[in-house]
Amino acid sequence: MKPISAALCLVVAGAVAALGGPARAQQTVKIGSVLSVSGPASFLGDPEDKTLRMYVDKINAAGGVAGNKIELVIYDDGGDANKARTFATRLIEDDKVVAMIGGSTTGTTMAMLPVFEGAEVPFISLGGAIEIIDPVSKYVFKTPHTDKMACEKIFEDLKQRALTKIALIAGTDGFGSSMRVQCTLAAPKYGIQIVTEETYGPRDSDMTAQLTKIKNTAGVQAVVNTGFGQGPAIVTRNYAQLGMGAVPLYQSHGVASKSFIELAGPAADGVRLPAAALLVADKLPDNDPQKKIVVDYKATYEATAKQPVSTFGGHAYDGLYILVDAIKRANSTDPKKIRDEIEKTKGFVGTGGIVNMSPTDHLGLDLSAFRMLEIKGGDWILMAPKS
Amino acid sequence: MSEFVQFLMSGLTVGAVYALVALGFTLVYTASDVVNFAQGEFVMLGGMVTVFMAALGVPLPVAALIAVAAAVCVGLLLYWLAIAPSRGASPVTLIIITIGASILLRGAAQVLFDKQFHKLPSFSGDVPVNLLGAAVQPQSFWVIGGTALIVLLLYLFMERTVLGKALRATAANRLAARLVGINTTTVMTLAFGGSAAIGAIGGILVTPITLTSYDVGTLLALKGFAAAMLGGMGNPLGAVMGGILLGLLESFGAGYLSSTYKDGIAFVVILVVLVAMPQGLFGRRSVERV
Amino acid sequence: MAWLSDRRAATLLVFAVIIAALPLVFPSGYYYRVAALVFVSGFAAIGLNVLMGQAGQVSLGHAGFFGIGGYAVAIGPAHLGIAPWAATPIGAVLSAALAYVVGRPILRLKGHYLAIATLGFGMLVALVITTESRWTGGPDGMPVAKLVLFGWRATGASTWYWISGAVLLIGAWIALNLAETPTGRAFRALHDSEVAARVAGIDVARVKLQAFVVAAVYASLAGSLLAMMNGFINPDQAGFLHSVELVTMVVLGGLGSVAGAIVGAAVLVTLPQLLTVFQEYENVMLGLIIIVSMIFMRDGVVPTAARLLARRGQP
Amino acid sequence: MSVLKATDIMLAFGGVKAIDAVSFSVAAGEILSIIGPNGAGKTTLFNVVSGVYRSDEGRVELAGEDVTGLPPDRLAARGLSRTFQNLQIFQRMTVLENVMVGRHLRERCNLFADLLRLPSVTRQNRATRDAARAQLEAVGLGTSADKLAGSLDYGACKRLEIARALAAEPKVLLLDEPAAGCNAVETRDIDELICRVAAQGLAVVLVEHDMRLVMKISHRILVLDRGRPLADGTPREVRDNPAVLAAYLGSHGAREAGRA
Repeated sequence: MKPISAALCLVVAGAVAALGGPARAQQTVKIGSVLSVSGPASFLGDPEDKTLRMYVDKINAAGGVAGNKIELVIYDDGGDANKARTFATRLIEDDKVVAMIGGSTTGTTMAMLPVFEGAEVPFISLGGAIEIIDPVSKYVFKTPHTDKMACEKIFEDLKQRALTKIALIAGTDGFGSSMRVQCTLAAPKYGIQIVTEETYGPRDSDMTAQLTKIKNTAGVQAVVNTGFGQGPAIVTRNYAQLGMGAVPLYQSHGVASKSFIELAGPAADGVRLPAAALLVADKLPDNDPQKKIVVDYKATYEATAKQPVSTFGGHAYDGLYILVDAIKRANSTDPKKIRDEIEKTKGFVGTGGIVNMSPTDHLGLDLSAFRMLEIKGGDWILMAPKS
Repeated sequence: MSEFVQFLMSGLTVGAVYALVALGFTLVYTASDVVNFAQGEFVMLGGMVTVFMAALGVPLPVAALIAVAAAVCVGLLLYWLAIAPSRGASPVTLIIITIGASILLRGAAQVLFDKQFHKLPSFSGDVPVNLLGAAVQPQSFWVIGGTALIVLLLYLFMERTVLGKALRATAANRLAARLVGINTTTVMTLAFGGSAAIGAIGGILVTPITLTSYDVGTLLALKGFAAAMLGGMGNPLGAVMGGILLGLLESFGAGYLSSTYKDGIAFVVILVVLVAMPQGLFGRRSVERV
Repeated sequence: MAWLSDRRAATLLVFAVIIAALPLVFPSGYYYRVAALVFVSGFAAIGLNVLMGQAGQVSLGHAGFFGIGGYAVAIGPAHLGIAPWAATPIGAVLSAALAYVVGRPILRLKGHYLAIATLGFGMLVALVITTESRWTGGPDGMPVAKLVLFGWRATGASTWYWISGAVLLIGAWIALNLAETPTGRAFRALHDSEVAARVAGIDVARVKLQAFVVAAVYASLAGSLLAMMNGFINPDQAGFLHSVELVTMVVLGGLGSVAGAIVGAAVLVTLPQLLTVFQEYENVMLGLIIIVSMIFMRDGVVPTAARLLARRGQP
Repeated sequence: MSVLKATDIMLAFGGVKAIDAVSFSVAAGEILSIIGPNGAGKTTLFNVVSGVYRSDEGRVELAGEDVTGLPPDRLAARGLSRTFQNLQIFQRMTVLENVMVGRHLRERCNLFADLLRLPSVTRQNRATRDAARAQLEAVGLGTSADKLAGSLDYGACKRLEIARALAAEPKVLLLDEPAAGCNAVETRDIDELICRVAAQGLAVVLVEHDMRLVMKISHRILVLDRGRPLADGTPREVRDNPAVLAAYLGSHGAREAGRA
């Protein structure tokens, strides 16, 4: 009987050690992340996931942050907001993370927001819409430029070209419709008139019907497409197919990856879009403050992930380093102190721009963070900034 | 006029793909009474395998052949490993199995390939053809023509070959077919392989236009199922007509009514048709035998 | 005769004991959250099981009603000044009315044709919710006001655990009630033979409609509950994939079994949480588990388990 | 006074006349048998009369009222019950529950009361159960009450269908081949049962291939051939009718009928 009980005790002790062990093995700081690594928004979550893993390894190899190794916990919500909500609770209650980076989309972010706000754990979102940070929630930040900013950047460019009557074509996914709303709100300020609006489903494979209607609408001087995923590539191709090239086409920052140019092919020539400096890393003048960081990130990402860099992964990079800097400054793993330091982020140079946060601005980017790009011969051209 | 033709061609192109998926549904359903919700994944496999084979430097036609072969293998494996062992299970159980298969295939594709969108070069260039004032991509003719050819071949197969007749007999009455010596297992194997091949060919034809990624299958399965039901389940002609009609409904709905509600318009029409004709447009009206 | 009503009481007692005892082994609030999700999904699945398992009518659009319930508690307080507790029954009544109106024509359809018709209905609901963003917040969804009952605010995972657990018990009680009643027998009769049910004097159209409405109300209440629990609702809850998930719960757990619906919900809710260890192979594993369990338990987990137990009980 | 009366029923499937100008009537306490070769239209006629099919022409009267085209549940409510040639039992319910469904029309059925299982529901359920049990005893299935109906053998299923039909306490009972698949003992039980219910005042219409049974218990016989009425009369008249002998009974059938 005795050996059996002894063995049993050993097994139980082992199990306890195995369960409780890793968390206490050494000084670590636990950072959580919920990303849409699979599902319809996987082209956002996938590079974000790769970026976070890549750079956390790097940071740990270099000794960690403030003497702590980072332990990264990533969950894949598959784009499902309800699942994201559950993982958020899991990160807080079970994993006891000190901070969170993620929420690939606005939808998942908004579902998780109350959890982190309630638990008082800082949450740096990678979602696009302005509603994430407006109104400001104490514990919620974000790194990607807002859709409102994208609209404004596009409208600025339109104004420069003296184009005032536009058609809007929007994807009916969260990104597309949110930006559509923001553009509609921002248009009057720039004297832009939206003559006609069309939409397409996120999985539609042919937009010629919608574009034909726009083509046949009198007085359209430019077309703005708010959307992400494969939709804008098809819009661009159908646009060329219908011979609408004479009317300028604007895409959003939702297509900010080289793969858009590949998918749209020659049809992409002449398309303009607002995007972060990351896309034109090597074309930036040497004195550009972002030059070093974006060139480095691009090289690191493309070497490790073996796919073209996108601004989406860049947002995760920015989020991670804003957080790491804040932890260093706070010299603590107390979520509240980390939050305070994140809010004090000033002059942080990231892939998305230069971040200056404040208690009223949890994004910290202005319009200058956006560059207006044009596609020429299968590559991005940096448009001269407005004089 | 040019507008009308533009919508028509757009609807026909999209509809042709729906028709191929619906045809796959119908083929499997007639042979085995299984509604195969993994049907869309064959389309995905056709596109994705071709893309990745081509990326490895395999010439496009060879890559396409490999893709079709791969899809057929998956179709047969699905039958042998999942459907055949569940013979006699209730229809919903079988549906859930195929849904599980669809999740599995999508999950495997995201690991095996990647989560990016991909395209194939158009078979005969990207210069639009002017058709009565409408600009049509040359690839559209490939899609429509390819679909027509598949339908024709399938028709000849069903009408002219012993195996085709066996398939029709099995569809009409499985027990009777077995009694007259038809090997219904062969027929079902054939149906699963055939539907996979049809789906894969559809995927290859359409990828230059619609792009592809690991998860294109879900929506196509949904639309293909709707098309098959609209036409009348178990009737190949109905599947093709249902698919084309669905494509046209979406395209004309988007063009003339509302692009936002185009899918809604299509489903309202389907609902109205089914309420008026409970067996679909071309379905057999069955008399209840008691 | 007495043993049947005893079995109903026994089943409920088992459920109650499990709900009461589970927190004893919960290490953190996260487990309350997952369990509450199981209860809410289980509640919806019990309702769908009345329609599918008892009456034998399939619905691939049931998430539509789930969404209506969810958005009722979101839109009511936000736009119309209706308190969340009042918006819940309003949503249920709306769902019942819609189920009645839609069910009348489409429940004449059979099998796969009914599946596509209900699927179409669900798509339409999801489409309207996604599109009418002025009311619904569009594809990104909208926040839901906190449930306040007599000045008491329902927040926190454990609070919602008890609320959803209690609701689940009531839902199970009602579904179990049906078995030994004329309505319940009529449901099961038309499942086995529609023509014989009609000849026995059962107004089949009416009975199908009853099952459809009951299932719709269950789904709507579950939707309201989830929305209030999450403090958030988005169109995915009304979408096709959620409908498929609900059907999978019912079939996997076992058609016609109340316990099966709950087990099915438990499996499908907890699997994605357990499978996170497989990282990128998560979906492969999920698909594999669904296929394998349906092949080896074609009648669902609970009926198969019951049969095995019964066989073991025999000498 | 006939309880059930069908006049000039006509029904065609895709141009083929399955039933052509068939009329019959049956009075309370009477047993009418409908016979004819396979494909004569007997079951189709049953389906028309019980509302499963709609006839193209003709008229059906039940207890003096025109019920043409009414659906089966409405006909059942007016007192018409039937069994099926291809078994239509509720496989996944117990034998007792099958018969309880048969009493559906005798029960008050309120969805809300049922969902909450109010005391009145429980009370009524008890009454239904007792009545159903009695009905099962009457057909000799009392010991199988709690078995799953799907586990019964063919002959027992036939009797179960009869019990279920009788549970509704109908005025007219249509029996489609009640003795098919039954052994000699079971057949005798069934014919006794039929005679007994007819004696209680039910009108019974019978489709049956077992000529001995038909000749023994029928008061009148209607002979169909390829959808048309061939003869109508007492068993003796039908047996002696040369047209019937030629068209249907043949030498073997005639011999068998003669022995009955």
